[in-house]
Amino acid sequence: MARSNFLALAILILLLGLWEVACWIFTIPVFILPPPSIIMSTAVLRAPLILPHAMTTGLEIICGIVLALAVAIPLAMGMFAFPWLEKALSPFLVTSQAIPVFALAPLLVVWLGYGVAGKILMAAIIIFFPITVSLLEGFKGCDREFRVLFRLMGAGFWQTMRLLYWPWALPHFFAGLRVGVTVATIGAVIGEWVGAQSGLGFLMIQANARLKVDLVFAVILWLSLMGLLLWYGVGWLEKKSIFWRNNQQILE
Amino acid sequence: MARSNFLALAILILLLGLWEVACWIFTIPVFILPPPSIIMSTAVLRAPLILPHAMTTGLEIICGIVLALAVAIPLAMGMFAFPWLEKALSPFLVTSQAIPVFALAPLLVVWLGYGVAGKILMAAIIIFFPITVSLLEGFKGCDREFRVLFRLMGAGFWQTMRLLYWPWALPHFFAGLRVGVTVATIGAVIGEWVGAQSGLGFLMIQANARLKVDLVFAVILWLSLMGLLLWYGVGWLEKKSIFWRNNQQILE
Amino acid sequence: QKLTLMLDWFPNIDHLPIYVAQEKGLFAERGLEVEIISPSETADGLKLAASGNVDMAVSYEPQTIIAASAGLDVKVVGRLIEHPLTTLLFLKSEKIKTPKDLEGKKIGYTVPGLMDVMLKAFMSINGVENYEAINVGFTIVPALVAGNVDAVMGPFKTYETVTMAHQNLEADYFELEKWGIPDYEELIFVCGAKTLTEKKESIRSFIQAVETATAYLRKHPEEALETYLKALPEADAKVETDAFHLTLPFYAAPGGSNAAAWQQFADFSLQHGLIEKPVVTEDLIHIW
Amino acid sequence: MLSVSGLSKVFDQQPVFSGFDLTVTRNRFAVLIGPSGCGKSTLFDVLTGVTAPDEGRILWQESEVAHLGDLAAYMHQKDLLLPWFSLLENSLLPSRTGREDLKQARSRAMQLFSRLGLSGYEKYLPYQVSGGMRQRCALVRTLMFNRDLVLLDEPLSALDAITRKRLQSLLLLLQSEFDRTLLMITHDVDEALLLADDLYLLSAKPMRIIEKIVLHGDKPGRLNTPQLLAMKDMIMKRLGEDIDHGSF
Amino acid sequence: MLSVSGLSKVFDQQPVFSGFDLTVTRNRFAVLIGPSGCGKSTLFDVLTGVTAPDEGRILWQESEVAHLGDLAAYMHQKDLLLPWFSLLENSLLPSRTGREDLKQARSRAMQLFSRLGLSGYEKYLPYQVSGGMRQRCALVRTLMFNRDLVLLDEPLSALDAITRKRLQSLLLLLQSEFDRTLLMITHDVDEALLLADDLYLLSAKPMRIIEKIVLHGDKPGRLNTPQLLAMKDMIMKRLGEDIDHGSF
Ligand SMILES: Nc1ncnc2c1ncn2[C@@H]1O[C@H](COP(=O)(O)OP(=O)(O)OP(=O)(O)O)[C@@H](O)[C@H]1O
Ligand SMILES: Nc1ncnc2c1ncn2[C@@H]1O[C@H](COP(=O)(O)OP(=O)(O)OP(=O)(O)O)[C@@H](O)[C@H]1O
Ligand SMILES: O=C([O-])O
Ligand SMILES: [Mg+2]
Ligand SMILES: [Mg+2]
Repeated sequence: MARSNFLALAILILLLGLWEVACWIFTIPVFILPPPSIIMSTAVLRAPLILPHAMTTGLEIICGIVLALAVAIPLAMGMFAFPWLEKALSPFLVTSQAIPVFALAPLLVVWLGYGVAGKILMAAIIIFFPITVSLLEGFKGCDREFRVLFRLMGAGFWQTMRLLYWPWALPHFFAGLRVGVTVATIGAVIGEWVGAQSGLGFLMIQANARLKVDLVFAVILWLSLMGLLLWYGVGWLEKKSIFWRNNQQILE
Repeated sequence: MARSNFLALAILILLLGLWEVACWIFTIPVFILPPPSIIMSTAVLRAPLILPHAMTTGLEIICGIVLALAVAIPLAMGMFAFPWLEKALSPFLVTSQAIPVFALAPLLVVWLGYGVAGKILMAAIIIFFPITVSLLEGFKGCDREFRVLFRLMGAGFWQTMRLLYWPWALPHFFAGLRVGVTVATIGAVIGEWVGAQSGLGFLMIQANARLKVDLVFAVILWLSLMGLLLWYGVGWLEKKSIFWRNNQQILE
Repeated sequence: QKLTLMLDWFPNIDHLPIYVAQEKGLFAERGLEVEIISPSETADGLKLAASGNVDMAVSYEPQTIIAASAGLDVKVVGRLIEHPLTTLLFLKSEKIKTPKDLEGKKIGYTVPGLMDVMLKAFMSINGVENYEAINVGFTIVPALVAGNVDAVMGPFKTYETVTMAHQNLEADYFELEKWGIPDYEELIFVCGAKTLTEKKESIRSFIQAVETATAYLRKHPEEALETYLKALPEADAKVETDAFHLTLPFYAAPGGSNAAAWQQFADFSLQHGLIEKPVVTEDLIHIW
Repeated sequence: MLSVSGLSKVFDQQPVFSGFDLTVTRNRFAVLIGPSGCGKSTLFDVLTGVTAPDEGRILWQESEVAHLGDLAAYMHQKDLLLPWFSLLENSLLPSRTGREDLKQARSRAMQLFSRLGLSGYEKYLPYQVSGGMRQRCALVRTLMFNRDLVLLDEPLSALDAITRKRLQSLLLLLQSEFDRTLLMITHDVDEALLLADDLYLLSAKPMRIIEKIVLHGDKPGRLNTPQLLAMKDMIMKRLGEDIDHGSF
Repeated sequence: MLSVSGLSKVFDQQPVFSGFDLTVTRNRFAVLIGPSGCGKSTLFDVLTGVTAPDEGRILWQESEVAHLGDLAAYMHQKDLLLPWFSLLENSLLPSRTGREDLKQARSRAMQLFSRLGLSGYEKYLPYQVSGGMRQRCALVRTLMFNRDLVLLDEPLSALDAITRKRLQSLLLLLQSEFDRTLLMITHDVDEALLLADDLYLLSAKPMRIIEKIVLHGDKPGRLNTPQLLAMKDMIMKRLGEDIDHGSF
C-alpha cells in the first residue's frame, strides 16, 4: 500500500518532470502544450474563476448520475424479470452506445433549452449503459440455490429483489457505476460545448477562443481531479455499502 | 428466441412509427428532427457519398482496436504480475478516462500530423481502458488451486500466462472488448475533428453546419450500424474462441 | 514545394478561391502542392501556424488580433474575404427594426470568448442595456425557430440566410460595421513568422494563385462554382449556389491588408475587452 | 403426504427423468441416493417450482398442486445465509416473507437459537462465525418455515466429519421433536443408512428408482451393526452395477 | 523424505499454525485429518511456495529447500483440468512445463490412459466426459509429474460414493504400483482409515498435531474390522473433544 502510493507519486513526479523538461528543451510553444508548472499555477491562481464553473459541471454530473440510476435500475430489473425483454431491448441498448452523443446535443438543446437539463441528460446517456449492463449481470449471477430458497419461502418478486438480488448485485452495480462516473465528466462537457452559460466545458471553449491555453489545460486538470474524486468516492461508497465484505476475519 | 426477435422488431417498428407520425402531426421541421423515412432514404440514396467516409472511419476503428489491444494486453499483464504496479497506475488510468480528448487535438496534430494516426490514437484511448480493466479482472479471477498446480508443475510466468491465465481471462477479455468497440465509433468520430479530410465524423460536422440534418442522421444511422456490427462481430469471435463453452452437453 | 493550409472551419463557399486555384492547377503551375485540412476548432489554425506545424492557416481578423495579443508569433500574409460577414441575425419580424428593439430580449452567440464580447460591444455602442446573452454554439437556426433566443450574434449574412431561406424561413440581420463596430477583414491568411522567412517565395506564389483565382471567378462565376462543387461532392449544390452569389462581392480584391484599419479594430478590441495587451498591427501584417 | 406421478423433464433433448413416481409418507425420513448428475437436484427444482415439469402431476395431501411453492421448507449443503443479514435476521426471513407476526417469530427464533447453542450470536454477521454455526443457523431458519415437509439437498456434504455427525443428530431432532417429514438428497451411503426410514436407490440419468429399502432400528447407533454393514455393501454393489452401464 | 520444522504462518494477526512439525517417510501414505478451516490448505500453500511461511524450515532429503516448487505432484478435489485442452493435452501439461521430451511423454500418457480405462477419450475436451473420467485424467496427470511425492488436497471429497470408492483404489495403486509417497488432506474419517499408513489428527486453528496413529492391515478390505471401527470411534471422539474447545 505504502509502496504503491509512493510509486504512484514517483511516476507522477517523473512524468511531470519529463513534461516540464520537454517543454523547455524542445521549446514546445505554450499555446500548444503549456508546461505543468504553468498549468498548476493557473489552476490554483484562477481558482476563483474556475470554481463556480466547476460547481455547475459538478451539479450536472451528480444529477446525470441520479437520472441514469433512475433509468438503469428499473430497466435492469425489468430485463432480469423478463429474459425475452432483455433479448428484445439489448440491440437498442447497444445502439444507444454506438450513437455519438454529441450529435444529439443540438437536438437536446432544442428540446430542453440551454439550461442544465440538456447537460444532465447528456451525462446520463453516457452513464446509464454500463450501470444497466453490470446490474443485470449482477442479478443474473445469483446462485440457483438461493432462488430455490426464496421460492420456497413464498417471497414475491419485489421481496426477493429487495432481500436477495439487490444486495447480491451490489458489487457489480458499483463496478458499473465506477466506470460510468469516470466518463460522466465528458458527457457534461460535451453538453456544455453545445450551448451553456457556465460550466467547465463552457470555460474551456471560451479560453480556447481567446487562446488562453494555460487556462484550457487548468480546466482539464480540474476535470481530471473531479473524475478521480468521483472514482474514489464511488469506491468509498462501495466499501461502506458492502459492509459484509469489509473484515473477512472469522470467529472460530 | 423467436419471441424476443419478434418483440425487438415490433418495438423498432413502433418507435419508428411514433417518430414518423410525431414529425407529421407536430410539423417538426426537418432541420430539427427529420422523420425516419427521410433519414433512411437519405442513408440509402447518399450511400455513394457516405461509403468512402465510412471506410475511413472503419479503418480508424479497426486500427484503434489493434492499438488499444497492443497497449492493454501488456499493461494488464504487468499490473497482474505486480499488484503494486496496479495500485500505482490505476489513478493514471482513471484520469485518462476523465480527460476530454478534444483538447488534445492540436497536440496530436503536432505529434502525429493530420493523417489517420491521430484518429486511431483517439479511438484507442477510449477503448483501451475497459479492455485493460476487464482483462486484469479476468486474470485475478483465476482459482487458487490452479495456481498451486502450475506452481508445482514448475511453470514459469510466461508459461502460466499462456497456458492458464490467458485462456482463463478470455471471457472477461471479450466482455471488455465488446464494451470497447461500441464506444470506439465515438472515439474515431471525435478523432475526426482533428484536422480531418474524410470520415463519418467529418461528414457529420459538415452536414450539421450546413443544416442538412437528414444527412447528419443518415450518418448516425451508418455509425450505429457499424457499432452493432462490431458488437455482434466480437460476440461471434468470442463464441469461436471460447470453444470449450459452446456445447455444454455432457457425455455420461 | 509542399504547403499545408488549415482552414478556419469545414470547407465552405468562402473558401471557393482556394478550391478554384487547386482544381484549375493555379498552385501546380507555380510549383506548389497544397494540402487543405479542416481544423477541430477555429483556433487550431492559428496555433499550428504559429508553431510551424502547418504552413498557413485561414483565420478571422478578430481572432488573429487576439492571438497576437496572446503572444503568438503570426503574420498576416493575404486576404480571402475583405469585409465582415458576421451579423446579428434574427427571424424577420415587424418587432425588430433597430438594435434598440432588442432591449430585454434573449440573445444567443456562437463562439464564447469571441462573439460574446462582440455582442457586448454591439449592445453598449447601440445603447441596449437589458438583454440575456446565451451561448448557442452552432445550433443557430433551431435555437431561433424553437424560440430559445430572439437573435444570434455570429451568423454570416451570406450563409445562414440562405440555409434558412431553403427551409422557408425569412431572416433579417444587423450588419456589424453599419452599427458602430469598426470594419474588419472576415477571412485572412496567416502563417508563422519563421515559416514566412523560410518559405517566403512559396507563400507569395500561393497568395498570387488565390488572387488569380479570385480574378477568374469574377469573370467566370458559373465555371468557378462548378469547379468548387466538383471538388466538394458533399456540398448541397442549391444552397451553395445561392450562397455563392451573395458572397461574390466580398472575395478580396488583390492587395494586402490595411494596417491602419486593422489598428482601428485592435484598439476597439482593447477598449471592449476582447484583448488585454495592446497590439501593434504594423508588425502583424506582412506587406509583399 | 406428498406424491408425484409420471414426472418427466427433458434438457437438450435428453430426458433427465421420465415417468418418475415417488411417494413420501407423513413424519418419515425419505432419502434419495444416486450418482452425481443423475437428476436429483432437477427433481427438487420441479417440486419447488423453479422449473416446470414437461409431464406429470404433483399431489399434496390428495389434491393436485402446481408445485410446493409455499408448502415445504428447504435446506442445502451451502448454508445459504445472506451475508448482509445477521444470524437472527437470516433466521427470520421465512417469517418476513410469510408476513407472520415478527415479534412472535422473533421470540420463537430466540428459543431455537438457545436450543441449538447459538445464544449470544444473534447479531453476528455470517462471515463472523464458523461453518458449523452457520449450518445450525440455517437449521433454525428451516424450522422457522413452519412447514411440515422439509426438502434437504445434500445438506451436510460440505462439512467435516465431526460437524457432520452433530448436524445429523439435529436432523433427526427435526423429525422426532419438531414432527417434520423429511425428503433428503445425499450421495453418502453411510449418511443415508444412518438417517433414512425409506431409502430410494436411484439410477444414473435418466433417473429412476432402482430399489426402495425400508430401514429399521435405533438411528444414531445402528450404523456399525452387521445388518447395516451388509446392507451398505449391497447398496454399493447395486449402485455400482447401474453406473457400470454408463462410463463411470 | 520430507520434513518440516517450526513452521509458522499468521493471517490477520491470528496464527494459522506456529511451530508446526511433520515428517513424511518414503513410500508411505500419510494422511492429515482435521476440522474445516484448521489450516490444512494453508500448510500445502506453504509447502508448494504459493505463500511464504513466517518462520520455519522445509527439509527435502536432508537438505533445506525454500519450497517443494518442482519436487512434488499435486491433486485436488476439483479435477483442475483446463477446459480448453483435451484430456491428453491436460495430462501432458507437467511434461510441457518441465520441458521433457514430448514424444516420449505422450506414449507414456497413452499407456496410463489405457491403464485407467480412458483409451479412446484422449481427444475429448473435459466438458465432454463425466466427472469420474475427469478425476481419472487428473490422476494420469499427477503420475505424469514423475515426482516421488504427491500432495493431495481432499482429492475425492466432491465425488459420489461409488466413484469415490473406485478412485480410492487408484490412489492405493499410486503408492504400490507407481512407488509414490503420498501426503493427503481429508476430513472424511472413513477415507483416512482406509488409505493411511500414518494418520495425523489435527486440532482446530491454530493447527497442531493432536495424535499420530500408525495403521496396519490389508488396505482395501480392513475398514469393517472391529479394530478399525473402534479406532474410528476413538478418532471421532478425539477430534470432537478438540473442537469443543472452539465454538463448533
Ligand atoms: N439448465 C440445464 N440445462 C441443461 N442441462 C441441465 C440443466 N440443469 C441440469 N442439467 C443436466 O441434468 C442432469 C441432472 O442434473 P442435477 O443437477 O439434477 O444432478 P444431481 O443428481 O443433483 O447431481 P449432483 O449429485 O452432482 O448434485 C445433469 O446431467 C445436468 O447436466
Ligand atoms: N489469504 C488469507 N487471508 C486471511 N486468512 C486466511 C487466508 N487464507 C486462509 N485464511 C484463514 O486460515 C485458516 C485456514 O484456512 P485453510 O484453507 O488452510 O483451512 P483448511 O484446513 O484447508 O479448511 P477446509 O477443510 O475447509 O479446506 C482459515 O481460518 C482461513 O480463514
Ligand atoms: O460562421 C458562421 O457561419 O456562423
Ligand atoms: Mg445436485
Ligand atoms: Mg482446504
